[in-house]
Amino acid sequence: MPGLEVLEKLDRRWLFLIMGLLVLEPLMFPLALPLTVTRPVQGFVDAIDKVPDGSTVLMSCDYDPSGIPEMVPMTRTAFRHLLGKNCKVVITVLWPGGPGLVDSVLSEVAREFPDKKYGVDWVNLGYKSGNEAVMVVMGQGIANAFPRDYRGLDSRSLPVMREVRDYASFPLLVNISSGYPGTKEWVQQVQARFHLPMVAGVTAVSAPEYYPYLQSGQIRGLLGGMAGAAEYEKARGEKGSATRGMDAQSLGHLFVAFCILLGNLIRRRPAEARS
Amino acid sequence: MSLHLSHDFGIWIGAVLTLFIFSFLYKDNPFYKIAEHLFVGVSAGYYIILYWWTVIVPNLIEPLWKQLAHRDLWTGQPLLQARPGLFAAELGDYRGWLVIPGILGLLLFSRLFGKIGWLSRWSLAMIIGVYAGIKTTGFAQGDFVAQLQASLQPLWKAGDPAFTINSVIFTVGLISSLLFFFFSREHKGTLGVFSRLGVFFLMAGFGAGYGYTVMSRISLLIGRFQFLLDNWLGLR
Amino acid sequence: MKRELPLAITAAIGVFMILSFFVPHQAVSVPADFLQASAIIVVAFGYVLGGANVLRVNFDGIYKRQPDWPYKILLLAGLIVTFAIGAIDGVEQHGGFLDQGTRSKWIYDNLYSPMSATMFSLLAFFIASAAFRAFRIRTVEAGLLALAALLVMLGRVPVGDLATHWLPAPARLGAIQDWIMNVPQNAAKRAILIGAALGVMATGLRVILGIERSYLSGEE
Amino acid sequence: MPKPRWSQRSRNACLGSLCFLAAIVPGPLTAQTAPAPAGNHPQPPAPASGLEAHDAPNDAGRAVDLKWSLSPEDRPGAKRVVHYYVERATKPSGPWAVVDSVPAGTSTKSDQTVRRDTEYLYRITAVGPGGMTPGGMFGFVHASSQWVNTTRASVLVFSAMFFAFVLYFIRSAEKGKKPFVRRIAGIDAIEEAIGRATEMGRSVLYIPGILDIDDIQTVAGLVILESVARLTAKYQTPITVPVTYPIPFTIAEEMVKGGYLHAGRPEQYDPNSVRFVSPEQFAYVAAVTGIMLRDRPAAHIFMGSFYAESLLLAETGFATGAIQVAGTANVHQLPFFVVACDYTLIGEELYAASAYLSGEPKLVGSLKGADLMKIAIVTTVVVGCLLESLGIHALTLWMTTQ
Repeated sequence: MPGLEVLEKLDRRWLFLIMGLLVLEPLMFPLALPLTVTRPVQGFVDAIDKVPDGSTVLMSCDYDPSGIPEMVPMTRTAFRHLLGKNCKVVITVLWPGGPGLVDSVLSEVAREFPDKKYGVDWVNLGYKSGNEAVMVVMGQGIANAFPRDYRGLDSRSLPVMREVRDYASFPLLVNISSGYPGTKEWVQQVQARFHLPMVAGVTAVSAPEYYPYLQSGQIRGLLGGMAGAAEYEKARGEKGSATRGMDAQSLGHLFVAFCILLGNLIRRRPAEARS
Repeated sequence: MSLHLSHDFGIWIGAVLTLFIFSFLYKDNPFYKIAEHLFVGVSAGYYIILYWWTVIVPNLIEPLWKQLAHRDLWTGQPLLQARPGLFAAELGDYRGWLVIPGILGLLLFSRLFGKIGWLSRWSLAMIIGVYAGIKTTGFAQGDFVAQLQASLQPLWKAGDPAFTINSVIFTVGLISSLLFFFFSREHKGTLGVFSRLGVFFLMAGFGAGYGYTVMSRISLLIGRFQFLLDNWLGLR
Repeated sequence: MKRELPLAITAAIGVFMILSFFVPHQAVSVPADFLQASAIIVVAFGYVLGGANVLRVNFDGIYKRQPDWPYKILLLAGLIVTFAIGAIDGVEQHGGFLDQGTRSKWIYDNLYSPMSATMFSLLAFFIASAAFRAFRIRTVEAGLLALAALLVMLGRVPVGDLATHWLPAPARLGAIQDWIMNVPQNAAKRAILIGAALGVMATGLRVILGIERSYLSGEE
Repeated sequence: MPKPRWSQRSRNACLGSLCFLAAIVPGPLTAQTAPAPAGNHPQPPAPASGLEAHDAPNDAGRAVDLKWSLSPEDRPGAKRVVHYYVERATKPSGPWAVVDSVPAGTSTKSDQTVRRDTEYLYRITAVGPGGMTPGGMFGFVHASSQWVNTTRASVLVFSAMFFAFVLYFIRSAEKGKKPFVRRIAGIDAIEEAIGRATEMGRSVLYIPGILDIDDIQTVAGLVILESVARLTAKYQTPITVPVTYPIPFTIAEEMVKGGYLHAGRPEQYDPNSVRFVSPEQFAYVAAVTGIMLRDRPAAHIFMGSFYAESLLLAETGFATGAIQVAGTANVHQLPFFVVACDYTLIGEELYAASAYLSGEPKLVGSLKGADLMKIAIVTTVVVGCLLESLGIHALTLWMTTQ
């Protein structure tokens, strides 16, 4: 068939163009497709809800700007969720590219709570190199690994850190991570070693890898990618950037599915024809 | 819907660089190369200074300085509490002992000077020893024993056929996937059946992985478009 | 000195680290903590060295007039400016060089961050063309992979449930997606996870015992 | 609104503990206890009882675990107890220091502010709008260091078993007893691909992953390269190996040179066949896809650690019509290889192939050790699932480490 011939020789830049337009269009003219909150996301919400109000929670934001669309909405909603429960939050960053981004996101959310003060209600301990080694050292004392915070302040002198010694000071670890080091390492080095309950928000690429941890109860809840973030926003009654991105996400998925099917349809002939 | 172009010079820079990189989709071109090289340069500079200010200074230089000079590194004020005992270490306060990681860190730079490059092996050996130890036990507990323990689940529950079916499928899937990676015997007979079954489970797993990877990549694009539309063009 | 001492250091420290996992006593836990705290510091030096290497390699490239050398000048300029500004900011801010409002934060927000985010977003385009051009269903295995991929891809986003809302709840795409993730893919992932754990443990053991020395090779 | 008034009893307590509390605990704590509306003359709550304190097990003497029974008046909605103070002293006569406060309804607490091997007395004080009532004291108790973490016994047993297997098989392989490893279908696929390239008179492209030598997958990739290079040298088929890092580059050079030496044709080695490209991910991809499109190798072999570039490499390679064989343990990249390659080595198969081809004792031994461990794992799963189904939880409990 000549039509199929054309398709097979199609310059891939046409596909790029269609993909671009399909993602762009719903961002400008939203379709507002309905969302349902799935079980792993509900587990995440429940685990944070169960934390006693006013306790101090550890949150590790292990990502860099390449994870913005998936990680930032999760960070925002989780931080808001915790501050809304009057929890104090201690934040660490184990990705070198991340601390500046994480601090901007946290500061922006903290401004919504005029009574929450930096150093009293939350602290950003910033970045530390060493991946698993940092996690294990924190087990003997959080401030041992982070003598100074993101702003260069002595972290032991901050009011929020006075009630924090090691992992036993936290009822929950909230980990938002894009890869290594991230959820896997927190499970291995901290959840397993120090018995600290944890929930995780991760990129979609790595989410399937963490389902075994979810089933085993090593993590109590899981946000997988932008869809997970959008469901979390829905569960919290927010309409953030993840929710706004879901329509574009749907169209993008439809297009990739269409590409797989069409690509196979026009290539039903023997493989020899190619070479 | 109307445009509210950003007045922030920084946003413009970010937007222009974003477009430079997108131009790679058409073909490799000087604009892409400019952005690419600038990116490598800026991130290398950023990394050096980041490690200096966030790790080497607070975790090494400052505690050593306090111990040796009895003064605050930044203000130069004498410290109120004297800290006797240069090597009187306790948990989290290693005082003079910190000289050791300091020296090992500097030894790494011997690699820049060909002949004494072997000195960096001592530092490397120390790092590798620490990580080999941490990782071995971390995987043993978190990924091996804990995962195995969680697999020991009842295969049937009276009055819950869905649970029974899923539990059996899961257990068979786990065992057959494990046996697919069994290399001490040819995959014939019963083992052959199991390993064939294992491949099917693995493929279903990879399919799920494919779907989730697609989701991640499209999200990244959405994020960049949101930046261009919201922050730069200010479409509202 | 060149080979035996590093092997001995790795062995001693590795065994000690494993010991510290099982022995909580301070005679073990305090030195172990010191070694881990030291690793944090030495690793940081390693990254600084990496940055220095970028500097050296690119100076070389410019000096030898390698292809694209004019771009390398831009690269070096970016490196040196970012480094110098960071150094000044750090002294002014007592170490908090990335604090809100510093020049380093401006560079981070407007140069580093957008470029880093955009590099990977290119993959969204490539994944579409790869799906079209290089996803062939020729075997039962590939067919199963494709089926799972399509169900998960569509079931994970709102459009899947919307398209199947006329079906009973357990037969909707969202529920099928959930089942695939929790049962077959979970079983396969756990098998891989356990297998990989054994691999890491075996490698760790070989490294600690000095049987695996590939990390020392290449610099005789 | 009448001013808050303290009962006599609570004022006494204040002398003992609250004043100390004010000194060490920041504001909000004390503020909560102060307002006691005088209108209904509330009484102090009944005390908590049955306090027990024990050294926290399996630690370096850093904590004491406390457990008590709630005050009978601590009921949901009763609002007679607001919180409990955990108080500590070194002598029965006091002074009592507040260690921490826990909200009403809580009956356990771990005191982590202790000094190792110091004897302490504890008491729990119930605090309500009507004042505070200390409960009976418990002591002496001290925190001590333990030599063995007993919760990790199962980890120790399983690890020791596995390490023993691995070491045993390495030893026996070193002694020349070659253990059986089945031939992996992927190896046939590699040989077929090289044969095809030879027939077509085109080259072979080999990529040993994109990581440095410290990644074990790179090592496996280079081991497989050695056998591939021997074959290409034997068939006189050109091979191209683009590499990301300097050390794998030098090793790859050795491997390819060795291949020609082994085939008895050292003079045919082309120094340009192994190329150092760049550690930068996208620069590397651009260079490799360039080779694919320009030189049109007939076979692409990807063996090692791959990340996002797997998609780009496999797609471009597929479009050129070459035979492709891939192998990686990076699970999230496997789907892209599986759909675009003629054969894919999945996860551990990569290591198994390198062990099979090299026959090196350390690799073969580890592989056999892992195999034996898998038998143990499958047995544990079968037995454990049956026990669980019968309602026997002993094995599962023993393996619980958290």
